[in-house]
Amino acid sequence: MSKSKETSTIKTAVLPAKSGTKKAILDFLKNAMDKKNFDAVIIPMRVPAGDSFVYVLIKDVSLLKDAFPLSPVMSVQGARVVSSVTRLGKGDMKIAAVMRPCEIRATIELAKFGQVDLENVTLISMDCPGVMPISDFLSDPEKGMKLFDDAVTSWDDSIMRPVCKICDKSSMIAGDIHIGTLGAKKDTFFMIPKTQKGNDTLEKSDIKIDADLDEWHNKVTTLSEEKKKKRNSANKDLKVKTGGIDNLIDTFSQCINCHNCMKVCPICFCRLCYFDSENVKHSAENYLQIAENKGSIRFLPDTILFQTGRMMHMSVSCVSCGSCEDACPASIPVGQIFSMIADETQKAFDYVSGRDINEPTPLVAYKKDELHEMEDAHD
Amino acid sequence: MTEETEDFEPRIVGFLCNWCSYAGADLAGNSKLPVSPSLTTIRVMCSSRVDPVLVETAFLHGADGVLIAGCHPGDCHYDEGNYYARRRFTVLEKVIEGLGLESDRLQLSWISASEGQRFADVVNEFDKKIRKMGPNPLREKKSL
Amino acid sequence: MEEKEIHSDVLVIGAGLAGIEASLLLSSSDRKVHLVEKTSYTGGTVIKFEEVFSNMECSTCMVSPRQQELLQDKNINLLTLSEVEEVKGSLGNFTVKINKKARYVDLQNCIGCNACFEPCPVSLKNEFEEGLSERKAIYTPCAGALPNVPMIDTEHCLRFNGKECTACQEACMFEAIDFNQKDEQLKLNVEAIIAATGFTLFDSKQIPKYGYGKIDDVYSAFEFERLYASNGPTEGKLRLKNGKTPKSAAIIHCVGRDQKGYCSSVCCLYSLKFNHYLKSKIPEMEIDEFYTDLCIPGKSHQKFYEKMKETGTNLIRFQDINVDKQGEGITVTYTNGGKKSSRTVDMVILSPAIEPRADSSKLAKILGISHDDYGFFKEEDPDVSSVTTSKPGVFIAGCAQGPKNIQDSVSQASAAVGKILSQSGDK
Amino acid sequence: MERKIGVYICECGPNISEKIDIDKVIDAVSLPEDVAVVKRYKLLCSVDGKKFLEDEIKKQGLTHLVIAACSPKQHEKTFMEVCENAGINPYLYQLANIREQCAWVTDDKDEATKKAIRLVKAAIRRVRYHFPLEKKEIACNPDVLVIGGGVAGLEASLQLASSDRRVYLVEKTSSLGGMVDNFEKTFPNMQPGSNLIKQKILDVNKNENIKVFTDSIVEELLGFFGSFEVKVKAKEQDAFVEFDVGAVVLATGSSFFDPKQTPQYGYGTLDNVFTAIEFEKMNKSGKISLKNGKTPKNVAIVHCVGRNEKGYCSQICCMYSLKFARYLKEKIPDVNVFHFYSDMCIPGKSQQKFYDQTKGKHINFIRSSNIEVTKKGDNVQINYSDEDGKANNLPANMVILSPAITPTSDSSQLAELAGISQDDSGFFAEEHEKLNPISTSTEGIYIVGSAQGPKDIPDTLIQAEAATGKILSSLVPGRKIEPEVKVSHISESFCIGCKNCMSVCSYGTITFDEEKKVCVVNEVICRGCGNCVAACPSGAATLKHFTFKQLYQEILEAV
Amino acid sequence: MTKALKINKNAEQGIKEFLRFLLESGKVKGVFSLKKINKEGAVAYSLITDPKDLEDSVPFYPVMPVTAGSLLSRFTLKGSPDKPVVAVMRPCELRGFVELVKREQGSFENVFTISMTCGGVYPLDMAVDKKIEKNLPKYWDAVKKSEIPADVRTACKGCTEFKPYTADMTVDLVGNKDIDKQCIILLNTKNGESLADGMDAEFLEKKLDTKKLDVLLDKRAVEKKKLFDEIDKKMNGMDGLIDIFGRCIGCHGCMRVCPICYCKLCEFESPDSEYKPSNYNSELKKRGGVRVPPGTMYFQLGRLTHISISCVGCGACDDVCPVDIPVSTIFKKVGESVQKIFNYIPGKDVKESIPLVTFEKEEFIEFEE
Repeated sequence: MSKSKETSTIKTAVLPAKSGTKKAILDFLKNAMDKKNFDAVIIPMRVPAGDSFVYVLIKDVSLLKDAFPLSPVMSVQGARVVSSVTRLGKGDMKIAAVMRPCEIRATIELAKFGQVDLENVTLISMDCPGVMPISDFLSDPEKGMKLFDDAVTSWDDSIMRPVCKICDKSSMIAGDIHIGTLGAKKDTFFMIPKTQKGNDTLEKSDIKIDADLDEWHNKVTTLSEEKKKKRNSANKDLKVKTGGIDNLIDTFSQCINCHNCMKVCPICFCRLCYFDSENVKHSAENYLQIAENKGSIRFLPDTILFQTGRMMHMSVSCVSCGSCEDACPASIPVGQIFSMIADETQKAFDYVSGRDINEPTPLVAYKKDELHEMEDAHD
Repeated sequence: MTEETEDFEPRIVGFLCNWCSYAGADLAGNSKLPVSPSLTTIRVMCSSRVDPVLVETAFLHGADGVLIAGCHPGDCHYDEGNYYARRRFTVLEKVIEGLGLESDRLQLSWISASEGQRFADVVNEFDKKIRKMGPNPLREKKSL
Repeated sequence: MEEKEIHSDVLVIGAGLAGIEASLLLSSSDRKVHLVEKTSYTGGTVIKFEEVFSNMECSTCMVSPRQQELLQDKNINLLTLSEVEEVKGSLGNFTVKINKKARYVDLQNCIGCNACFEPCPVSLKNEFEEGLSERKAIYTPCAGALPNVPMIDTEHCLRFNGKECTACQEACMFEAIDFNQKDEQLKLNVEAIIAATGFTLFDSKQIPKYGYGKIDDVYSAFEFERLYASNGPTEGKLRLKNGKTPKSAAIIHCVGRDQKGYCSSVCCLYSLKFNHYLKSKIPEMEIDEFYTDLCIPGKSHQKFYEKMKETGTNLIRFQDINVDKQGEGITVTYTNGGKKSSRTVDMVILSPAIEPRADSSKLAKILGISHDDYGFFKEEDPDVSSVTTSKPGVFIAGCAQGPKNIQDSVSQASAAVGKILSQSGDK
Repeated sequence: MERKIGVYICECGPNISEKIDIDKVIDAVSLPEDVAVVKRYKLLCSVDGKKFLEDEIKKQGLTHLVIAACSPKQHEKTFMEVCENAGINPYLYQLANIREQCAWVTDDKDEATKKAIRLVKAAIRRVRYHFPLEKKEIACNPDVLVIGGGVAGLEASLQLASSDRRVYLVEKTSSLGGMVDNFEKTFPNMQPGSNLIKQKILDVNKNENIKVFTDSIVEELLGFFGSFEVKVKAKEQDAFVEFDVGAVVLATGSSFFDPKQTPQYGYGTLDNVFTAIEFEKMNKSGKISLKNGKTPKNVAIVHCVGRNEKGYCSQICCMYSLKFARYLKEKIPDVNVFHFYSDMCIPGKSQQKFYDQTKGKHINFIRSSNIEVTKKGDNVQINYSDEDGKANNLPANMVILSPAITPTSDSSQLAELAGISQDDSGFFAEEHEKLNPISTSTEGIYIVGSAQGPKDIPDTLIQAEAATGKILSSLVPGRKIEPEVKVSHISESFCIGCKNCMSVCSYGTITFDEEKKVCVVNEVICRGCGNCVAACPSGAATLKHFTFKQLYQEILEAV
Repeated sequence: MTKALKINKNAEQGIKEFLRFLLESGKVKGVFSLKKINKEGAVAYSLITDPKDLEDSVPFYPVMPVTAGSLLSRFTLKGSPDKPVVAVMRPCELRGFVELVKREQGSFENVFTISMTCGGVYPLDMAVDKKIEKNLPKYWDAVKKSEIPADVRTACKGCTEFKPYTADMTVDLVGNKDIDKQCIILLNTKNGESLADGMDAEFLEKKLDTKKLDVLLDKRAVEKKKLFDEIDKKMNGMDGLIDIFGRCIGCHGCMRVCPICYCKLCEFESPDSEYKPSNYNSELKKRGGVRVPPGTMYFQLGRLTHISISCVGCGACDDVCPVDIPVSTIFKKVGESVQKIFNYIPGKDVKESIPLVTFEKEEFIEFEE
């Protein structure tokens, strides 16, 4: 695991959290903003109605107190937030984005696609216990809040999104700074700088980076090893359940082509999806001919084409955040399926989405001498 | 299944790059080498034009096999197109395989303009393999 | 000096890669080009090769688009089976006599279906395939030849030897076969001439010690190229005369170098290419490369050499060498630094020197240009330009001027065109 | 206007008609109402056939044409011309290859007929989705920018100027002439190098078609074949000279490997160890002498310095090393010369003779490896292993190192400036090693001389002349450039600016509009491979004449 | 009195028999209808050409995966069929399609329609684990009695437009006691008659029993009022709206399934509506904080202004909203208030032009079309 090698060499800061990590993080941000290290912060906040959480770009420090670094739901994937703020220009504000690892990784993927400008952004991730499916939470926000708080303290993922239950990258450091709570002594937490930018940020806030990382690191490694096991077996089961032509068709039989999954996907940055474009709209004659070949076709057709096509377009960058599954009105396990496929396609290029900003995405690069097993009859 | 495959006439879609593979196919013709009629060729300028969605479309519409053929690595008329084609095919292959669909029905081959014989061999072997596999079950599926 | 009529057409001799390059360039600058080719097909020597060093590109893929372009180019008047017989005049207005042999097959009507081959009763060795396969008296050199129109070999065609045979004519549905075609004498007026007549290989028979022509499975470079070619006589299957697959081979460089007195500059590289050929078809093959001085000039060739070394080929330097039959195998005896040793192999491939075509001195005379001691066309002065000759308006390009690789041949062709186009700028 | 498709099936004599039941095909494809006419003809590519088609198109008032015959490689152009003559857009036609890829490869007639039906139907479907494409014509600027005032640049400039092209010759040093100017003589004819250069420089200076900039560099080079915008900046000045050209010749020459990187040769640490260029200069100065002013008796010439480091054979080192022996012999008749070489690389017809003439008394050739130069008293000593690997040594007064040819230090900037690529060794990369050795991936930018790779003077001149050949034949004053019409197009409204297309394009066809944050295809340089289309995850990119819909129609029939 | 067709089978069997007749007689080339697409009983719209495949069709199945209006638009947008096709669809779906045709997003050329007096549909989330299947008896019982079946879509509960306007044929369901025994198909148009012509069944003169319809109408009106009042309470001013839409995750699913939102690229997803840094700066100046991605309210309110005039109240938006925002009630309420002003009933008549054309025609015409 290359990640462990890197991180084990990294030093970390240890910060006090007498009145809870949340408070401590907010204090850090406030302090940093007062010091003008940041002009603004991207961070989740509870909506006025109190029944959900959304990302807010905060410039007025006083608003920070209502912020919610570790929200129980992911109503919008953070990468789309950073993209919205920086896509059309890095702007003149220094911004800190406090998000979950999968959101940070998606952000980095988007940066590779020119959809995010990271120059003025400091990415701060944190150990992630997962998020709740939004519908579960909405059914009773108060209860949901409580369940989530317990889950965070007991690090229990049973109430989280299915993909969160099998996420082996929930503490992956992809951004500039990572907030570590695992393995931290009582009333403390780690602030782990990953990049030069991260280092500077902490130093500018007079935070000493002297402690070493072993507790956190060991905790994280065991955890992610566990999850990886869970993940593999889960994917095996899923493939049995949804794999093969008939299962696959059944799985997507409830799909109504609303394309919510694509719409909320952090990687699907296209303005016009290929599968909403003119390319896939055909004449009545074409549709009738296809129907005549089979006796009848479901209409709209191309549901599977959309799903698999989307996989081909984005699975190499998929971060398995599960937003798609949250948004599916037909409760299809689309997040789990995409996440399973992503493992396959990324492995083929020894690529991990969001691992490293300098890794080109597999489909815009090549090696002359590779993938020969794909040539001619391969099985 | 077996007696089904007796009178099974496969449909194979072949995307051929204009400069090498299509020329190779023509050479097979000039040399009067038998090539399985199950193949219907679609000419593109470069294997890099073969958008996986095209292959996917053919596959889901019931093509029993899809062959993508281009210049050998290094020979691409456009310098490096076939390298990208190979990567795209890889993703396609992984997706299809990962979903438990029959990725064996898809093949990527490099065939040069002088390889009339190889073209015939590749197609005929692919045809044999497809006949063994039988018809693409997707052809019958009504709710794709 | 009285005003002379100035012509803008250009005569290009030889439809090999250099000739094609020159013709296409001239055409694109709206010059009318008369492209005279001795054989019945275009593409020259390169189309004999399956692949070319050092990127091992497929040469058909490389050349055929250009051949197609050539055939479809309205500015280019391709004269196959033609030879220049007389050149009069000077820069700006040469008068050229050309003898265009009858093909006896109409280029317009024939659609290249080859239906006429099969009925032809005559069977002959196919020279293009180095005699490794048969052809008929009506034939194209190989599948995919361009123009894809056969010719009749009057030397062997029964009809032209007093017998009554119309087999091919009956087989042709397009009235393309016309026994009454006559050789034509053409008279052209051109501004300038480019001679790109290419090269041939030193005949290894002249040096008995290589056993060429006496011992089976001793091949010349050209023979081996065709043996390997996927559009060649064996569809690229490497087999010994006895049908077995070779387990070992010796590739001998510099065949005829001492006799010719120069280094042909490409032999080392095409020998390395042969090594690559063998390894790609029969990976476990044991290969000895016998060389004297390894000459692999240029920025991109060493890598090719390094790659070849990785395949575990034995590179053996020799001063003297000898090839003998020995039971099943072939023994290569050689001396290196005075020491004598020998290896036994299944097949031997000779890499002979590049030499001018037999008729090059004759053509030089016709063109009124000189040739050097080796018979190559002589450039005026390499430090001025190696495509200009002692005679203004007559230019030389490609291996007719001296041994060189494809890249330099093509460059010379473009250079000759540059000279012609800029000269007319002067006028 | 209502669509009227005409379908014409070529019998090609027996070639198609005997293998395919054409009447069956006609019946099978006649159904759709927009198929106005389906006919067979004995040979469509014949003169009569073409005439027949033209008349049909006019008579039937066809809007689209489908031909079922041989391979497009054979006759695509033929029938496009027919369309043009008959007054319909040549891209409203489709050719179904039922000969090479059907009749000739299918034994069973039924099978062949079925397949032919598929192919023709597919063509009909496809042609419905064709749309007219119009040839574009771009006015081009015939002037040329030549960068580098060495022998290659001079030759190119002169030849271009002599056909009335305006040439801008930019040289970064203060004088024209380049490397060759240092050589007293050149191999193999031992002509004075200055002869070669001086005349050219004179001609250039007095040629009013050539504008020379010395001490200047090209600051900016934008645009494409036919119209490049150039900014030239004189050193130590901020003022720019701006002008437009149609093509660019890069003749920026090469440099030498620095022997300091290979300490074993003692260069820079030991006296009387010289590099080739130092020796050339010393020789040109008229006197070959040691540091102490004495005349050398024993001179060692070490070949292949830096060859292993660079990873290629520089092609000319053996020859100029032999030339040094000549220099020495001429100036110091009784000198002993020792060549330390690994392989004698003297390619070409005239080199061997030069070698043979150079051989002879007092000129020794030592095939060797592991060479090391050490101090020995006032002199130096060459330690080496001989052919059999035995260690050996030889004392000498003077050592001349023959280093490899390398790209110039500024070649990377130049490559970036011109938007062309470099090969692994750092030389400018040609578009195609064989077919286009002097063209680059950017059309209209040519690379000549040793900037493209190590070579001798004749080959350098040839490339310079070749460049003029390319330029004069493609950039004709008053004539327009006709770019490819089957090119990519990116819809501005749908593009999201992910630059996937830019990353995969080999020709720098696509640029990024920072304002709108979208990718833009320069249709003038696009070659129509379609790579960008497959790379585009949205429907924004399309390849004209190979659109998804057109191919989709073929797929529908093929499956 | 309109002509009608009486088939002595239960309504569903009857209509299927009629459809089979249409296919077999070649009067139509294809049938658009809901159909069971797998053994789990998942139901989706299908384009049926083979009579055999009518077996699994369930024309009156009380679910609306996608509105048939959008489907017919997609079906005919790139060229109408060259032979007739018949579509079975609910009144609101038909009205949706009419609105689309008005906007050049489809055509009735060779498209014939069969609709019905509609008892409503169940929300999509009931389509899992056979929930609907189990409810069917209750559903049909309610329909017979002109009652509102329990658990149907909110939109359906308050729908007062359950009688089709422009259908070629209408099947008499609501308040029809005999739907288990017979299937009454009213032939409203010449097309309807000519299609029915030749069918081996009883032809008679008949019209819908308005009394029975009014019974349901009243109940629905009451429901509607309740819904509107509730939402009114919530929607007091901007804050109320923010409370309602605060949870919106911006998936725009409501827009995608809306039969009226046909735009190839929604204005609110277009480049113009993207925030530039300057936009953020000014927002931040004003409020000190800004929700990202921005424009949630802008989208909802904007869409309201765009489509309210044509909202047919089908409730598809409710079905897809992952965060259960009562989208359709709000749109229907605002819609009706706007529609009243112009006394315009969307989809009532294809010849009636749209009062305010808020729509551009497709702005992005790619060259290959």
